[in-house]
Formats: sequence, structure tokens, C-alpha cells
Amino acid sequence: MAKTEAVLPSAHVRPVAAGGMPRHHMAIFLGLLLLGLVGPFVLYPVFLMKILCFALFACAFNLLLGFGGLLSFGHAAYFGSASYVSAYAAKAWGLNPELAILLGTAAAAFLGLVFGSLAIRRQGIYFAMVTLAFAQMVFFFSVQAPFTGGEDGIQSVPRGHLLGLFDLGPDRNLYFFVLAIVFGGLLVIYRIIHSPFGQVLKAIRDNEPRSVSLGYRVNQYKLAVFVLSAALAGLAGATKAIVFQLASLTDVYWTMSGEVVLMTLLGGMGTVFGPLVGAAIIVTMQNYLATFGAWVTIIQGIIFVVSVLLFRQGVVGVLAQWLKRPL
Amino acid sequence: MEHAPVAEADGLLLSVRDLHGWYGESHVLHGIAFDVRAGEVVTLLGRNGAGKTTTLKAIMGILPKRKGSVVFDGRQTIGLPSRAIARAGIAFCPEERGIFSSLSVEENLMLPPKVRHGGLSVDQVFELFPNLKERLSSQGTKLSGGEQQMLAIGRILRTGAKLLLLDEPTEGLAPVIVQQIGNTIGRLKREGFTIVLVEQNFHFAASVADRHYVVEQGKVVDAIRNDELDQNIDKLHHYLGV
Amino acid sequence: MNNDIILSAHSLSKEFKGFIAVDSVDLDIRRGSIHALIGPNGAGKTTCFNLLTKFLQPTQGTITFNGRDITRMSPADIARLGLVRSFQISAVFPHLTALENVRIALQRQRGDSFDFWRSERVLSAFDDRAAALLDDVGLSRFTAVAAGELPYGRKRALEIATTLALEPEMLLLDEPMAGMAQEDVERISALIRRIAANRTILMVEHNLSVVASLSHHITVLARGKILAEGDYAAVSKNPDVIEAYIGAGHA
Amino acid sequence: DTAVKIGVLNDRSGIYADLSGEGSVVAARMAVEDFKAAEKGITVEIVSADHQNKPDIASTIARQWYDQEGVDMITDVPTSSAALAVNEITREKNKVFINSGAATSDLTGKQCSPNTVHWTYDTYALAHGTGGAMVEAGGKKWFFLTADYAFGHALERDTTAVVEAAGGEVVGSVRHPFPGTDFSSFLLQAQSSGADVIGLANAGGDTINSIKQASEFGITQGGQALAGLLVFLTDVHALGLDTAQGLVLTESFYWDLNDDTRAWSKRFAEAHDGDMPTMVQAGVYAGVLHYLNAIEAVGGKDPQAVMAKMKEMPTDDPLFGQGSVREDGRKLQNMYLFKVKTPDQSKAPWDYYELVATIPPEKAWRPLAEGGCPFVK
Amino acid sequence: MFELLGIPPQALFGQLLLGLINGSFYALLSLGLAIIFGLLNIINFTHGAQYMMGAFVAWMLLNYLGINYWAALVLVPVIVGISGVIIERLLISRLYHLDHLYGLLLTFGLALIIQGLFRNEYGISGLPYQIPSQLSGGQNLGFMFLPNYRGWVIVASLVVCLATWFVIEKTRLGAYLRAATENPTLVGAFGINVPRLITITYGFGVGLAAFAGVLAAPIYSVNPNMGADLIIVVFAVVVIGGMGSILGSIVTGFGLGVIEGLTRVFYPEGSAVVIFVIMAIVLLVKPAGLFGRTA
Ligand SMILES: Nc1ncnc2c1ncn2[C@@H]1O[C@H](COP(=O)(O)OP(=O)(O)OP(=O)(O)O)[C@@H](O)[C@H]1O
Ligand SMILES: Nc1ncnc2c1ncn2[C@@H]1O[C@H](COP(=O)(O)OP(=O)(O)OP(=O)(O)O)[C@@H](O)[C@H]1O
Ligand SMILES: [Mg+2]
Ligand SMILES: [Mg+2]
Repeated sequence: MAKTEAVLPSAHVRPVAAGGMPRHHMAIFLGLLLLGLVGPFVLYPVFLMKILCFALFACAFNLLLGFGGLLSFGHAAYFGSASYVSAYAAKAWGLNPELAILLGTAAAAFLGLVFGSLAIRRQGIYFAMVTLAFAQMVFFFSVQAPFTGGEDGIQSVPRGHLLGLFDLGPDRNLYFFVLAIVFGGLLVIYRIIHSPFGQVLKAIRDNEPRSVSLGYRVNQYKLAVFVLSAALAGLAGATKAIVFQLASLTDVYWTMSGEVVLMTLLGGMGTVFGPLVGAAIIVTMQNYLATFGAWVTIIQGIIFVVSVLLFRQGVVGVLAQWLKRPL
Repeated sequence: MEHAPVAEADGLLLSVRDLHGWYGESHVLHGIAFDVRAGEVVTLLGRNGAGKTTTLKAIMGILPKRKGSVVFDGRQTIGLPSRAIARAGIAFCPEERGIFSSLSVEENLMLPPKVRHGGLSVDQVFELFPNLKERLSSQGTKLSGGEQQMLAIGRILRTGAKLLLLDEPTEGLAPVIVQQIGNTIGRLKREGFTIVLVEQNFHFAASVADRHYVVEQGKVVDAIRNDELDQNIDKLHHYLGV
Repeated sequence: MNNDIILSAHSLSKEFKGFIAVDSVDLDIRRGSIHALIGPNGAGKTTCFNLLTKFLQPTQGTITFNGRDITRMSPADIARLGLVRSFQISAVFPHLTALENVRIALQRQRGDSFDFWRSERVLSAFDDRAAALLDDVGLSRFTAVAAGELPYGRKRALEIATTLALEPEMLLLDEPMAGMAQEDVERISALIRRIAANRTILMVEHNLSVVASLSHHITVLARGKILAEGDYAAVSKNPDVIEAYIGAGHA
Repeated sequence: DTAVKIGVLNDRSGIYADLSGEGSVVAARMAVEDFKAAEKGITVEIVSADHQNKPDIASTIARQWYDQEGVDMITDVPTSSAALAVNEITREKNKVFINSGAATSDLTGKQCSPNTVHWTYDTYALAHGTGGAMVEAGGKKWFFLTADYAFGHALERDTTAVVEAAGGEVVGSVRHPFPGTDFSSFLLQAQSSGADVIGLANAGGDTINSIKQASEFGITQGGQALAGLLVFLTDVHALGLDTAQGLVLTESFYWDLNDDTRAWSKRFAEAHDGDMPTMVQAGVYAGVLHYLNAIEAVGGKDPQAVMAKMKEMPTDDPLFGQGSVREDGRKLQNMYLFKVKTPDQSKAPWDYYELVATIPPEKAWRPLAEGGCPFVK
Repeated sequence: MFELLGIPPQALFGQLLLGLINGSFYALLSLGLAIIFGLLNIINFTHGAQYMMGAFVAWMLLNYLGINYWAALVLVPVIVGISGVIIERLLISRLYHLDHLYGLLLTFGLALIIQGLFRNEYGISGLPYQIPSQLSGGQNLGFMFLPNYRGWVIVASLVVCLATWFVIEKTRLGAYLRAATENPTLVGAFGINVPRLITITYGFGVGLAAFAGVLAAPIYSVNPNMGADLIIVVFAVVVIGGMGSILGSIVTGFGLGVIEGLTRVFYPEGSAVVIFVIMAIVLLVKPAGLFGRTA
């Protein structure tokens, strides 16, 4: 009867029939890589790096929502805490960027493990609220904790030298470092979705008790995907901290959690490439509307409403329908 | 149509013509047509997936997409929202029972508003289904499968609707209860209720119905009077694939 | 108890806030037998099921499976031991195709699939087996159909196929025939008989003809207590059973 | 002739929108007008943006302005975190940053930069203004209501120092979460502490809420004085005099100080739908004006030269009068201790303050030595 | 005179009382959320914004039309409630056939819009709203000075909460509503006008939020963000209580208010997170929430 449609239109995740990456996905990945490579010579690298970081963040989030069927409304917690950790490691301990980022990612993964193991005890909307509440907790912690620099955040983080060799100071150098990280992240996510593990996730989302009766330890699967998602979100956050040489409360505030949901929704949740598009659109929008103040939030709100009402499959989802191919 | 519905149109309570129904894209009903006279008990027989449940849903107006003509009590209902159809005097007991977990058994029983006089009283319902009386205060879905079935039937007997649509009311019921239901249906018939029954349990159907319509792939392919059942038994077995 | 008892419950009870649904029931199920659990509605059959498969915690009593105490185990672990159940209200994965439904079960043979780094290509290894199972329950025409769109009866069939895919040592079927057309009933009975060859089956069923033809041993529950035990002939003669369950019509 | 591009970067939608926001842009334009740029063959363009009080947005915009849009100077930038971010980037890109909106005294202390001027106020000055003056006025026993984060702690620390130096004592303090809504229980603790003065070491919405609820618990009527350590004209406006009356606070500018300020503020109000200027907006005006004067004097816009010139020549403007920019970038001028009028004392709209004391620069601002600014030898 | 952890008992009473007041806002808001959720199966993220609207509309009535607090107390819930009805009819009602999470997303977007609009119009530093003269001043209870207004807040919210509980749990209408959320189609097939039920319910839940807003206007700063952070705490409250039971959310609301109040005395630094910590603990020991129905 009512309310049967799963959060994600299942059509988009039909497994690629017993094959590896279907040709058109391969093509898209290559296309993206190409874009990524020429990008900085056309557009402002810092701006592109911002898009890249958020793209990864959105994809990580989508892994949980679109493919795990779990709507986390507190993903800023992992994004933000990772950015704090990597910023601190790079500034206070003078770690190399790659190490700082790894550390941040690990921190996020750990946090994901702790919060995840609690949050998965509730489903659906409750899950969303629980994650949101935990994120708020992280926010308050970040405000008070001495090492986060409270409201000032951690400023002037050194970009440092990759492996102690390559200077990441110049925007272009840094850019390619970031591109590598983000692209790697995307490939990982893609593989997760199209793995036996991914199949089980789909089943669990469809009918939990049945999965249990088949002998699957459902919660462990949920936790696993939660931690994976948190870690990848952390990877994005940690990278962002190095790029902007700054970690601040914005990264852990609930509006950030909202933004990532928006990006995913707009791009097309449950699609592989949707979040990329969503992130690009939102970041660009924020960039050009910065002068309009409160209108930024209003417009974001409007996009939310419109996407939910008329545009649930998101840009890429619609495209996928039109091409009759999962994207 | 090669099978003649009811020849004489007198006392027609429900008359379905060229009824089509869809679930999303999939076209499930392909021109269902049959008639029910006032005070009659007819069954819809057919294999799994033939479209019996869907037919009932379409009549009740809860099938999202439907076309054709459903005339109830001389009134075209195909366009009406289900609440209007219910008010007109049709009641539906779904296959999956539809007991409300957030309501106590009593609240479940009392939920459907009376649309006409002449429904059973609560005590009469308890008389039919003693189990319910004992568990009045417990949560509706905490009842056993069968108890839920009783509740689902019991509650629509109260409303005093003229036409009852029962989808596999005996499913998962113990033989004793099945017999009770049989008697109940007989009694309801005597009290002037009209009943459309979807059944898998063909013996049960035979014991209560006046006529049987056979549904196959969204069409009514045959109509058999209960008293002519013996002659047609082989045909029927063929239809049901026994 | 001797070792040809595969599953045994001792003084099993379940109480729901004051209401005793199952009242110190003793069950011994012989290996390789088809054991039917019958009884009037609300007798406690499904509750028994849920207790045996640990979907409910017994208020008291012990359950041993293959001589091993499973009273405190989790449902998933029970399933891993080879004690698998079906549901009274049908349970499939609506958005997966029939084939994928079965495959999910087959996948269990690989143990836990936490291997998110591997490609799902490894799963296509199971396709043939899955197809075969679907064929067994007469769903070969529906392999590519999303389970949610199958009619009720087919869903039940699919559910059984999925359950079988686990190659369970013991099967618990809650009203496998409910809502099935005659033809399916026949097929499923045949299937059950076939699979029972090397398995133990405990089933709840109201369709007496099925019970009569299939089961070696019958336990009759009423109001949470055991009313009678024995084979069909014996049980169906038992006056209490007739009075409480079968009713005059059938006797 | 030179073309100068000035970026007004501030909060246009958030908690500081009213005290900086569009008003600061208006002020900047007025500065350009009064400077008569055109006649001097200097073309000035003003751009503005909203940093939403987020340091990362602030830094992104600053980067883009410097790298892509050829902005020479950024001004205003309330919110310490954003200010510090812009401070860094300005140094990195070697441009000019004249901050008016931010409170943190680190801008001219640990984080000081040769490319930055900090104009209107800072936490040190506020703490000293209010703290010192209150103790002199007899408020010896203090209790602090402190926002529980770096900024609040700093404010409490500085003020405590002053109070104790001036012979007062701190009888207690309580740290409230930031941001908070219900302060009643903290106020109750303050009330029962027997202090003469309750110091509000918080900002924005927190301050407004605490003042509102203080009046509800009749704290000022109960004889205890309420001292806002970071309160702006717009906050008082928002509270209304009924609630805010009796509040003591420190600012470096008030529209009703003298004829010059009145005249200028009148013009401002006309250009800014009737709202009177805050000290931050005044600071933007004065800062831009001084910057342009420096450019004129240098005859070019080379950041180093201009910075040097700004520090070398005295400042003079209708709003802050005579003043100077110190080596570490600190702008020096009077601070004023105000008391909020009672409703019946107030004659006209925006007539809110009565002047309690004027604090001369040497007492108001942190001595150069104490700041610990690295590049100042 | 003996002291408890360094706090004189009177002071403690005072703090308890303040906790209750604080809790009455949690109770009103979480109740509204629970009702809307219970019946529409969506989490109304707009709730915070609607609470804010309540306060603002009260302010507008006073400043544009000179309508006083007492009238506002009645009018505002109606006005905002109607705005809610419109939102439900125009937007939310299109989502019922979808997963609940879409409702969350939609209302989140709406919250952004509403807050943004008010921010554009009225700025952020907030607007003044005086305590009604009848309630100004306060009682000296010996152990504390209790502003009359705060006392009134407790009473008002208690009455409203209990009345609501009665309607939902004890009346026939309530039964319809509960049934309608589980299976609207079937309830409709019984001849009940489900869409109207749902609309009314949403309007009512929103009205509750607005009512809380009016209560808050005189004591909290009336600004566009006043609801934004509060609502997240209320979510935690709702999770702790479990939305299964109306009474549950009321009790939890007041209870947590008190607990938070006490934390402010004994460990102020922790008062911001105490509720979230409790939520974590509850999730550990009783995942369904204190009053939650376990399916
Ligand atoms: N929700 C649905 N979405 C799509 N197709 C459906 C849905 N429900 C039923 N169908 C299809 O409609 C057809 C008729 O289903 P229906 O339930 O009416 O059959 P039935 O005669 O009631 O079968 P049964 O005896 O098993 O109840 C079947 O082919 C089924 O696959
Ligand atoms: N969760 C529960 N809470 C309270 N009572 C329950 C619960 N589950 C079952 N009961 C009660 O326990 C009794 C046994 O229920 P059970 O479902 O086992 O019956 P059953 O034998 O399966 O009947 P049926 O053949 O109709 O399915 C019933 O009276 C039912 O009302
Ligand atoms: Mg059916
Ligand atoms: Mg049962």
C-alpha cells in the first residue's frame, strides 16, 4: 500500500549483469579523469579543489544513503573531525600532508565506528535524528575543545611537501594531489557498491528480518557500510583542511550535513555519478551567490523542496532514465 | 462475452463491465465483467495472480489506476474516491488483513464507521469469534494470524454495508473457524447481505456460494451456478489447474 | 533423549504481559522426519516457531539443536547452524529479482560477505544453482521479475526456494500452503516431500489434507499447551482434537 | 592615475549583519565620496560579499578577490575566525587588510601581520574600558557569565586582570554553552553570588538573551549592575530600552557624540534606511578614508608603501577624530564607557546611550610590548 | 546550614524549577513532532522554523496591529497552523506514497527557506517582545525569585500537553488518526476522509510549535535562528522518549529539562551535550526509547 518506494529508486542499482564495470561507466570515469586533468588550466584551481573535496564527501554520503538505505543527517561530524585532526597534525606536529590526511581519515573512521554502532540500533527517521544529534555533540565538543581553536578554528595550516619531496604550496601541484585522492576514493566507492557486500546491503535494505533469517548479521553490515562511508567522508574533510589551510566549525555544523544531503539529492541518490554533479552545482552556486547573503540558504532550501517534489531521481537519475542505463 | 452473466437485470446490486486495472505500468485487469444480484453470494475463483484481489481493489476504488464501469446500486462508482464508495455501502476485507498495530483489538473493531443500520452488533461479532473477546485490550497485531483474520472480518460486519468484498477470508484459519465463517456467511446472506468472495479453498467456496466466476489473466472466463457445479467440476479443475 | 532427536524443546514457555501464549511445551523432533504443528488459531504455533528460531526469547525452558543448547543464541546464528525458518506472512526482497532473491541465500555459503573490495562477478557462480531452485518451485518463468510484483502465491513459492538455498539441516515452515492455489499446493507438497529426504521439517499448516499426506508426526497445540501427539490417524481420531480443532465437518 | 579596488567582506545574513553588513558598504562608499577620488585622478571600485561568519568562505572569497579580481584591500570582516583567515591570506598575497568588525586582539598580537590594520576595537580595549571604569565607579565584586569557548575565555581573562588590577575581586564565574538560549539558571547563580557587577563575557545572541532574561529576573532592579563586554548599538536597539536600561558597555564610537558624528550619521542614516551607524561601520568609513589618503600621499598603491604611509601619518576623520596607527597595526583612539538610558530618558529614536566616561588611548589599548607581535622588535 | 555538593538546597529547588520551565518547551515541541510523526510519518524539520514563526507572528501582531500577548496566544497558533495546513496541502501531501525520509528532506528545505526569508526581512539580532504586564514581576519563593511569567509557562504547557494527549489516545478521532498513518488506503476504504485528517493533524502539530513560540517570545531573543539549534535538541529528546507514545514525549520533555537544568549547576560545561549523552546511553540500554513501542 502506501510508502513502499525505498529511499532510492531501486531501478538505479540493478547490478550490472554478471560483468565488471560496464562500458559506459568506464567511459564516464575516463571522461571525468580527462576533465580533471585539463580543469586547472581552464578554471581557478582552488575552486576546482573545493568541488573535488565536496564531490568525494557527497559520494561517501551517497554510499550510505543510496546503497545502504541509511540517511545520516550528521555526516558533517566525520567530515569536520577529520579536517580538524589533519589540520592539527599538519600544523602542530608538522606531519606530511599525506600522513595528516591519513590520520584524519582514520579518526573519522573511528568516530564512525563509535557513533555508528549506536545509531544502527534505530531505523529510518530515528536513525537520521540520532546521527544528527551525535553530530551536534561533535560540534559542541569542537567549540569547547582547546585544540580546535574554538570559533577561530585551526588557521594557516601548512600545505607542506608530499612525501617530504614535492612542494604542494603552488595551487596546481596541490590540485593534482587532490585529484588523485578524490579519484581513488571514487573508484573505491564504485567497487564497494558492486561487490558481494553491496548485494547483501541491498537485500538488507529491502527486507531486514528476512536477511536475518537467512543468517546475515544485519547490524554488522550496516555498521561496516557506515564506517566505510564515515572514513571516506573523513578523507574528503581531511583533504579540504589541507587545501584551504583551515579547519573550522563550519565543517562540523549541521548545515554542512544538510548541504551534503542536498548535493546527493540534487545529483541523484543511488546513482554512482550523481553526487559528483550535485556537488559541482551546489559549490558553484554558493560561489556565485556569496554576495547575496541569506539568499544562498533560501535558494538551497528551494532546491531542496523542488528536488524532493519534482526531481527525486536527481540530475543524473533523470539522465539515467532517459538513457535507460544505470549511471 | 461468451459466458452470459446474469440474464435478467432485475435486482442487480453490482454490475462490473470492461474493468481494466494497472499496477504502475503492468496491465493486470483486462476487461473484467460480472454481475451480482442483491442477496447473492458469488465467488471469484482463479489461480494465483489471476487478478482476483486486484478486481476487489478496483471495485473498492483503492487500485490507483482503473478504467471501465462499476455500477453499484444503480450508481457509477468508477470515478469515486474509495471513501465515497465505502459510504455507498461496500466494505472490503483485504487479503493481508490490515489490522492496525497502533490500535487495540477493540479500537480495531470499532474503527470502521457505521454506514447503514443492519450491521451486526458487537456482541454478535464476539459470538462469532470468541477469541477476540478475550484479547480486546491487546495490540491488534499481537493477535495470531487467524485471530487477526477474525478481527478483519468482524469489524466490517459491524458497518452495515450492503456488499461485502472478502479476499480469502479462510486463509490460515483452523477448520473449526472455517466452518464458523461458512455459517456466518450463510447467516449474513439470510440477513440480506450481498457477498463477493475470493477463495482458494474451493470446497469452502462450493459450500457457501450461489455462483462462481472464474478469473484468468485479468478476465472473467466463465460463470458457473453452484447447483451446476457437479456437471462442470472437470472444467473447473482444469481452470484451477488441479 | 537419544541422538536421533535433532531439535528438542523442554518446558518451553512464552508470556506476553500476563498472557501465556506458550505454556511449558515439550517438543522432540526426530531427525529426517516431517513434523506438523497444528492447532486452533492463537494456539501458539507461530510463537513456538519464533521461540525455536529465537525471534522471541522464551520466558523459560531450554532448546537444544543437535545436542547443543541454543536457548541464548541470536536468530542469525541459529540460521548459521542450519535451522532455518520461513514466515507466515510472506517474506521476500521486493526490489530484487527472483533470481537475486535466491542468490542472496546462496551467497551465505561464502560465509559473511564483507569483502567490499571484490567484484560481484564472483556471485554469477551461483546463477545456475539459483535457476534450478526457482525451477523446483515453478518460478522459472519469473527469474527476472522483481519479487515485489509476484502475486501472493508465487511469493510464498519464492520464499521456500530461498530458504532451501541455504541447504538447511532443518526447516521450519509456517503455513507454507496459505493462500496458494491447488496446483501450487500440489507442487509445493511434492517439493517438501522431496527435500525431506535428507532434512528434518517442522511445519505449521491448517490444510489438513496436506498435513495428512505429508507429516510423519503431529503435535496438536491448543491454548499454548500440547493437546495431543502422534500420527495423523491417531490425532484425527482424538475427540479433544476434533472438538477443539478439526470440527465435526471433517471427522 | 591609479585604479583601486576595495572589497568589503562581512556578514550580510548572520548575527553580525546588522552591525556590519550593507551598512559597512554604505560607509565605504561615503568614504570614497568624501575623499573626492575622481578629482584626484584615482578611480575607486567597491565590491562586497557575504562570508556568513564562516572562515572557510571568507578565505575562499579573499583568495579569489586577490588572485582573480585584482582587489587591493579588504575591509570590515567581523567574526574573529574569518578575520584571522583573511589576515593570513592577505599576508601571503601581500595586499592590505583593514579590519573593523572583529574583536580578537590577536590581530595585532600573536597573529599580527605587516599587511593588517585593526581599526575600531578589540577584546582588550573592551575589557579594560568596561572593567576598569566599572571598578572605579564602585563595582568591586564581579561575577562572570562566560561563553564557553576561546573568545569568551579570553574576554573573561582580560577583564579579570583589569578588575583585580583596579582593586576589585572576582567572586565567581559560570561557563554557559555556546550558543545558548536559556540563561536563567546561570543568572540565578550570578544573582545569589552577591556580586556588584555581572560581566557578560559573551557575544551576539547569547548577550541579548542573557540581558533579556536578566531584566526578567529583576537583576538590575536588585541592585546588581550588568556589564556587557561586547555589546553594540544594534543589540540595544534589538533589546529595546525597557530591557536594556542600565546596561553598561564600551564602544569607540556613538552617533550622538558631537556635531561631526551627528552630521555624518545623519547622512549615513539617509543612505541606509534610517538606521544609525554602529562603531564597526564608522570604522570602515574611517579606515577606507585613511587608506585612500595614504594612496594619494604615496602616489601609488604598492601595499608595503601604503602600509608604511598609513602608520606614519596621523589619522583624522569626523568620526574618531585625531588618532594614529601603531607599528603592529593597532589603530589608537578614545574609547567611551556608555550607560543605556531608561525609556523616559530617551528623547528620540536611536537615542540610547549616555556617556559615562571617556577612556584615553593610552589607557584603552594594550601596550605594544604586551601584544607579543613577532615582527615588532 | 547543610549543602549539597556545594549548592544550598534552596538554590537547588530554584534550579529544578527552571529546569521544568526549560522542559516545558521541550515537551511542547517534542509533542508536536511526535503527533506529526505519529500520524504523517514524517519528521517535521520545519518545526523549529514554525516555533520561530510563532514568536515572530506574535511580535508582528503586537507591532503592526497592536494585538496583545493574550490574544496572540490564541491567534498565533491558528495563523501559523493555517500556514502549516497550506504547506501540507501544497507540498507534503505529495510525499505520502514515498519513503518517510523524503518528508524529512522536504521540511528541512522549507526550514531553510523560512529562516532565510525572516533573516532577510528582520535581520538576525532579534526583536524585543515585552512580558505582558499581568505577568511581569515575580514571586519570592524564599529559595528563589520566580518570575510570574515562568510560572505561567509551566502551567500553560502542562495543560496543553495533557489535553492533546487525551484527544489522541482516548478519543475516536485519535483512533482514526493512528489507524490512518498505518494504512491510509484501508482507512479510506472504510469511508473515512483521510487526507483531511492528516491535514488537520499537521496544522495542529504546527500550532503547538507556534504556541511554544509565543510562550518563548518574551523570555528568549526573538530571532530567525531561535528554532534552528533548539530543534536538534528536541530531536534527541524525541529519540530518548521514543515517539511511540504521546505521554512518553511529554514526560521525557519535562524530565530532560530538569536534568539539563541540574547539569547547568553541577557541571555547566556539559550542559550543552548532556541530552545527547543521555540519548547515547538510552540507545545502548533501550534502543526503542524509554516509551517507544518495539515493533
Ligand atoms: N503491487 C503490485 N505491483 C505490481 N504488480 C502486482 C502487484 N500486486 C499484484 N500484481 C500482479 O497483478 C496480478 C494479479 O495479482 P492478484 O493479487 O490480483 O492475483 P490474485 O488472483 O489475488 O492472486 P492470489 O490468489 O495469489 O491472491 C499478478 O500477476 C501480480 O503479479
Ligand atoms: N507479541 C505478542 N504479544 C502479545 N500476545 C501475543 C503476541 N504474539 C502472539 N500473541 C498471542 O499468543 C497467542 C498465540 O499466537 P500465535 O501467533 O502463536 O498463534 P498461532 O498458533 O500461530 O495461530 P494462527 O494459526 O492463527 O497463526 C495468540 O493468542 C496471540 O494473540
Ligand atoms: Mg489475492
Ligand atoms: Mg500463526
